[in-house]
Amino acid sequence: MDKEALLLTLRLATITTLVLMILALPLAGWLALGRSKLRYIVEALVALPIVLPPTVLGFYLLVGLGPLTALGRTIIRLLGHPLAFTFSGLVVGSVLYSLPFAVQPVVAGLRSIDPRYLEAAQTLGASPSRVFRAIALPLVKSSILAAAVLTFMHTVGEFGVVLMLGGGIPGRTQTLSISLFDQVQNFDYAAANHTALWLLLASTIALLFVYGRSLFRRNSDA
Amino acid sequence: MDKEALLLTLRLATITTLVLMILALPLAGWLALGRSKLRYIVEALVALPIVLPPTVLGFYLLVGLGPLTALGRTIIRLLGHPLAFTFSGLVVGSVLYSLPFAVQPVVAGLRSIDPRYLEAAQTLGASPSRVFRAIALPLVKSSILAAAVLTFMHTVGEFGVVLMLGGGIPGRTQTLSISLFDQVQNFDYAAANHTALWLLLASTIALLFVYGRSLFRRNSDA
Amino acid sequence: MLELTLQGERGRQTLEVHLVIKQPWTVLFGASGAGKSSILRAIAGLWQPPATRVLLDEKDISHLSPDRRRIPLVTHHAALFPHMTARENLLFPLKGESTALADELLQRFQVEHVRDSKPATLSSGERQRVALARAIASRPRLLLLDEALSGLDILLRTQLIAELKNWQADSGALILSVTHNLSETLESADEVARLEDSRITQVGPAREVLSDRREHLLHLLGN
Amino acid sequence: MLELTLQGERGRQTLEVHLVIKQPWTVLFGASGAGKSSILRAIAGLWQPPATRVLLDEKDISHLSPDRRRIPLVTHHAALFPHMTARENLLFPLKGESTALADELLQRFQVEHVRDSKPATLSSGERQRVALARAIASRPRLLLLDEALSGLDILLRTQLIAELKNWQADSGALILSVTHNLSETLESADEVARLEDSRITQVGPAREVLSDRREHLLHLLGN
Amino acid sequence: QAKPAPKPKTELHVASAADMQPVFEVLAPYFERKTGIHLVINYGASSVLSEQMISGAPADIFFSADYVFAERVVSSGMADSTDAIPYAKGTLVLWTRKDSRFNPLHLEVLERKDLKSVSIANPDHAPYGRAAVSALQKMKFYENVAPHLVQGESVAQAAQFAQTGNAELALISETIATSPKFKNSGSFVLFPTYVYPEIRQCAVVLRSSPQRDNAHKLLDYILSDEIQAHLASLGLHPIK
Ligand SMILES: Nc1ncnc2c1ncn2[C@@H]1O[C@H](COP(=O)(O)OP(=O)(O)OP(=O)(O)O)[C@@H](O)[C@H]1O
Ligand SMILES: Nc1ncnc2c1ncn2[C@@H]1O[C@H](COP(=O)(O)OP(=O)(O)OP(=O)(O)O)[C@@H](O)[C@H]1O
Ligand code: MOO
Ligand SMILES: [Mg+2]
Ligand SMILES: [Mg+2]
Repeated sequence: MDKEALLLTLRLATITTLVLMILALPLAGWLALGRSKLRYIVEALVALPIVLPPTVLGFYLLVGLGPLTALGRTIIRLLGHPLAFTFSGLVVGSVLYSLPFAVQPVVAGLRSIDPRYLEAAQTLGASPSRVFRAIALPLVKSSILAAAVLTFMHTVGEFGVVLMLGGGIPGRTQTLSISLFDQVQNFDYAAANHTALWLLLASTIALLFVYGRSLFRRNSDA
Repeated sequence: MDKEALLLTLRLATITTLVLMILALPLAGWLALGRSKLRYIVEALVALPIVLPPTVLGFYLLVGLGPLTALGRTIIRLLGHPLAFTFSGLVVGSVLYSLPFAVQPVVAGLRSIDPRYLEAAQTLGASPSRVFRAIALPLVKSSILAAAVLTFMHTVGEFGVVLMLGGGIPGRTQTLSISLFDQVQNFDYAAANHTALWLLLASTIALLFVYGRSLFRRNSDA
Repeated sequence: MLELTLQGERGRQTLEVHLVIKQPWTVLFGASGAGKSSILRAIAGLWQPPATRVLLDEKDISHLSPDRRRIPLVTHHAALFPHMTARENLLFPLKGESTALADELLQRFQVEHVRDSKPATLSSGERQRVALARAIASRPRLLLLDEALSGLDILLRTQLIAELKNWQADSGALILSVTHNLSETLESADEVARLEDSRITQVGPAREVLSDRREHLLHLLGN
Repeated sequence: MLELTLQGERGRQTLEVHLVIKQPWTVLFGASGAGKSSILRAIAGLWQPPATRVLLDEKDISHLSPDRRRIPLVTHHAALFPHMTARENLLFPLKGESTALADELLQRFQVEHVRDSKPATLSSGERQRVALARAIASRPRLLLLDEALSGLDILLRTQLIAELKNWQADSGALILSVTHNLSETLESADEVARLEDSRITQVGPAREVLSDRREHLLHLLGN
Repeated sequence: QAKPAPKPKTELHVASAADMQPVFEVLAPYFERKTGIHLVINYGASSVLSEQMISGAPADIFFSADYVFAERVVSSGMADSTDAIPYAKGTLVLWTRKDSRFNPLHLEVLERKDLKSVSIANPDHAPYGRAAVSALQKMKFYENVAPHLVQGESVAQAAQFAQTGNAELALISETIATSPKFKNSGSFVLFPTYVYPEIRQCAVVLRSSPQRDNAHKLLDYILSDEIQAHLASLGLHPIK
């Protein structure tokens, strides 16, 4: 088990999930509850990152954030170095890649809220943003949970984007998925099994923790 | 544009989505509406395929479905050849890899159904399976749609599993994501951009078609 | 005939109810929070406290699930399936049987004009009538009404009560209803059961059981 | 004072309503499907047909969104937020103001015993009372009630009507309510408006506007 | 918690063609003992690696499995030499598992009509794949084998397909075939060297590397007489 890679992976997955929840919840709210006709186009666009193979997405990011584009040059001027092959670069790539998994379950949840709750909150004087935060979001918490779990797990297993954008620098961009891949590529199956098992175990425990809470919560119902 | 790869990819994504919907809907129903305590464990297990990098999942499938295991030998005896390097092998890999995306949004949707609808259906004499099919599923159709879109798109972009399990046989296992990867690798950026653009365009149209329908449906509401 | 023996926790109280229903239409009367809805849910099988026995026509149905009991419970919420039109809602318990019956019921409950509307666009009284028709369509032995007529104006209510009584005469089915509406009770009840302090304290004709309320109402009406 | 001029399609009919409300408590009376709920929704801003004008205290609020109008609409559905306790529901419009007021309201509406319960475990009458208290907590100029008292037994209803009238006397707020219940109307209404054939056909004291129903009821009560 | 911090190791980032994996497995510990430099190696198909170099991946030295991909890095101006530096010659072999029906193994099995699957490395990405295609064509096996070909991304993946039993035969590098794992689980035969263009494995030191000295130390070590003489036992031929 590569402890450095494990920590890096958990850090990447956590930050990506946090960033995505901050981005995805308002976006999902706008898509599900907004009135602009534009949102159907945006909704289709949001689903797009996943149709590109991750490696290709990674490649476009590599080029797009690199010194060959204006955006990339701006970033380089601001940071002093390109985003590629840095941890922040991985975060950008992972956020983009997992965006649909974070947005869509929440949109679906919000769409099926009984509108009477939202109306009641409005007539009591709550602003749209308060209605969204205090009523809509709590009502779809199981969808938010699903979105967060999918995002987190998906980032833990993320490979293609990291491979292209990361360059496999231990401690900085070499995630567990890369080192696991390396172990398999290097015919070091014992180590690979060990890593994979550990990954599965840690994830199972994390997930049981997430879902196990419902196990107790649900008991209070009739 | 590699037309053969495009058709293969669409076929793979369609079949995977169909298979997954057939598997995932009852599974989601059991997870969300069932009473067994076991389901919290199963729910955690269902999320697991994504934490393994796709290449590693592909590798384990390569070993697990190959002649080194009892399962693999049974398959080989039945089919006359290993699942690896075949279209069916890719379907198996993609189904496993996309399972959580198909199951979780639906579970979240089912969990937030107002129980009174299900109770009403029961007291009218509908069996649990009829309640599920005729009431629960239609009530979460936006979640099912989200799950199907995620599954389809995710399979279109699937790379790691296909790379490990496919063997890159044109017309049989060489999907668009692989040929796109090849083009990038061969520094054939013009072709790669062309393919990627085409992929994005086709997906956007498909998605607009899916979401555009809501554009008209929603208008009838108050 | 329905015989219910129920013992179950509900909020701060423990319901201990023994109730025998023989008259065609029985109204269960009691204060808000007394446990009326809980009793109806226990009969339908939607609430199954351990020490509960339900006998319907001498058959013990205590251990059957709600769909095996098939005792529809119509509440004020109506619970019409939102993805189906009014007519499709009626066809649900009919399971592809003659659609003529569905149309006839829609007419008898005066909602044929919303036949092809989704529940979201119905008025609350329209919704209730469709829910009543849907319950009848399932051909139950026993029908439970939880404030199911309270969304209707007086004239319509009188007509629907007559309609329901006709149906009872034809089918021999029982009705157990809950309402806070005195005039509705007087119009419909063959017998009234009074729920007080977690127990059934009185069963008998409406005028007797509800004499105090009647006084109050007469006073209001200025007599 | 409220002045409403409404013109809008509803199902098969076109509502054309002009309604001026000056009395503290006005009851809107009309058949099921007549358009009563639609009128309340238009006043609250939840339905905005193009040619509608709403004047509240001479101020034109026609183009304000529901949250800017702040006219709570309590329906039989109650729409209590399911993830909050009864008390948290009351605190919602209070926005962190003194929780004492919330507790006082819970007590005045006789639901202090379910203070920390989630709506799913309340009886329907309890839910209605919490919803009423929550609406009051938002300190509205005008309160809309759509069959909001129909889930309460007669005695409790009498007490709550008195409670609401007290509140009106203190705050000067208006109430516009919809009910099919005659005794409720007689108890509460300062004035009754009658909706018929998509129009307001009569406005006046309850006894006059509803004299035909009153006869019917007296007959039922056996006088 | 006052553990003395371990002395920071000098780490050299190496990008290496997949066929070199068993070679570095053996040589890296010697090199580290001799110089104190720890090698962090990223293996892949030569073309994938070269592309990463060109896109700026921060490696110090790149070992390609051929001349072309190393030269590509040179021509994009990222190498510190004007030409790619050859360090070994590779050998192509045919490998099969011990329990396969093709034992005893000889090249003529590629003529058999009942082949099911033969794995090679991707000829566009991996020099050993290119060599494999050329060998099959020269020996007139290609027509017969083509319908059964499966491709791995790198020579390592091609080997893996056969090692897991999914492919029956594999055309791979001798370096992998002679590594302990493959020696134990299978057998191999060499292709005659004239049926494929010489696999001239070349390396470049990256100009942007902060430790070009150390990178050259590694390259010099590989090129030293001692190691060159040792290469044959690792499945490579000396370059000189
Ligand atoms: N959202 C809607 N879209 C279209 N038609 C509607 C909508 N809501 C209500 N209607 C129709 O408009 C008419 C008036 O409905 P409304 O709910 O205002 O009646 P109501 O007077 O409140 O009746 P009730 O006493 O039964 O609640 C009804 O015929 C109903 O079917
Ligand atoms: N699921 C539940 N869990 C716990 N307590 C409940 C639950 N449902 C109802 N209660 C409590 O049990 C009591 C009886 O509720 P019930 O709904 O049966 O009353 P009710 O007689 O129908 O009243 P109402 O006339 O107001 O509808 C109430 O005090 C209520 O708070
Ligand atoms: O070592 Mo290679 O570049 O996979 O042939
Ligand atoms: Mg009740
Ligand atoms: Mg109404």
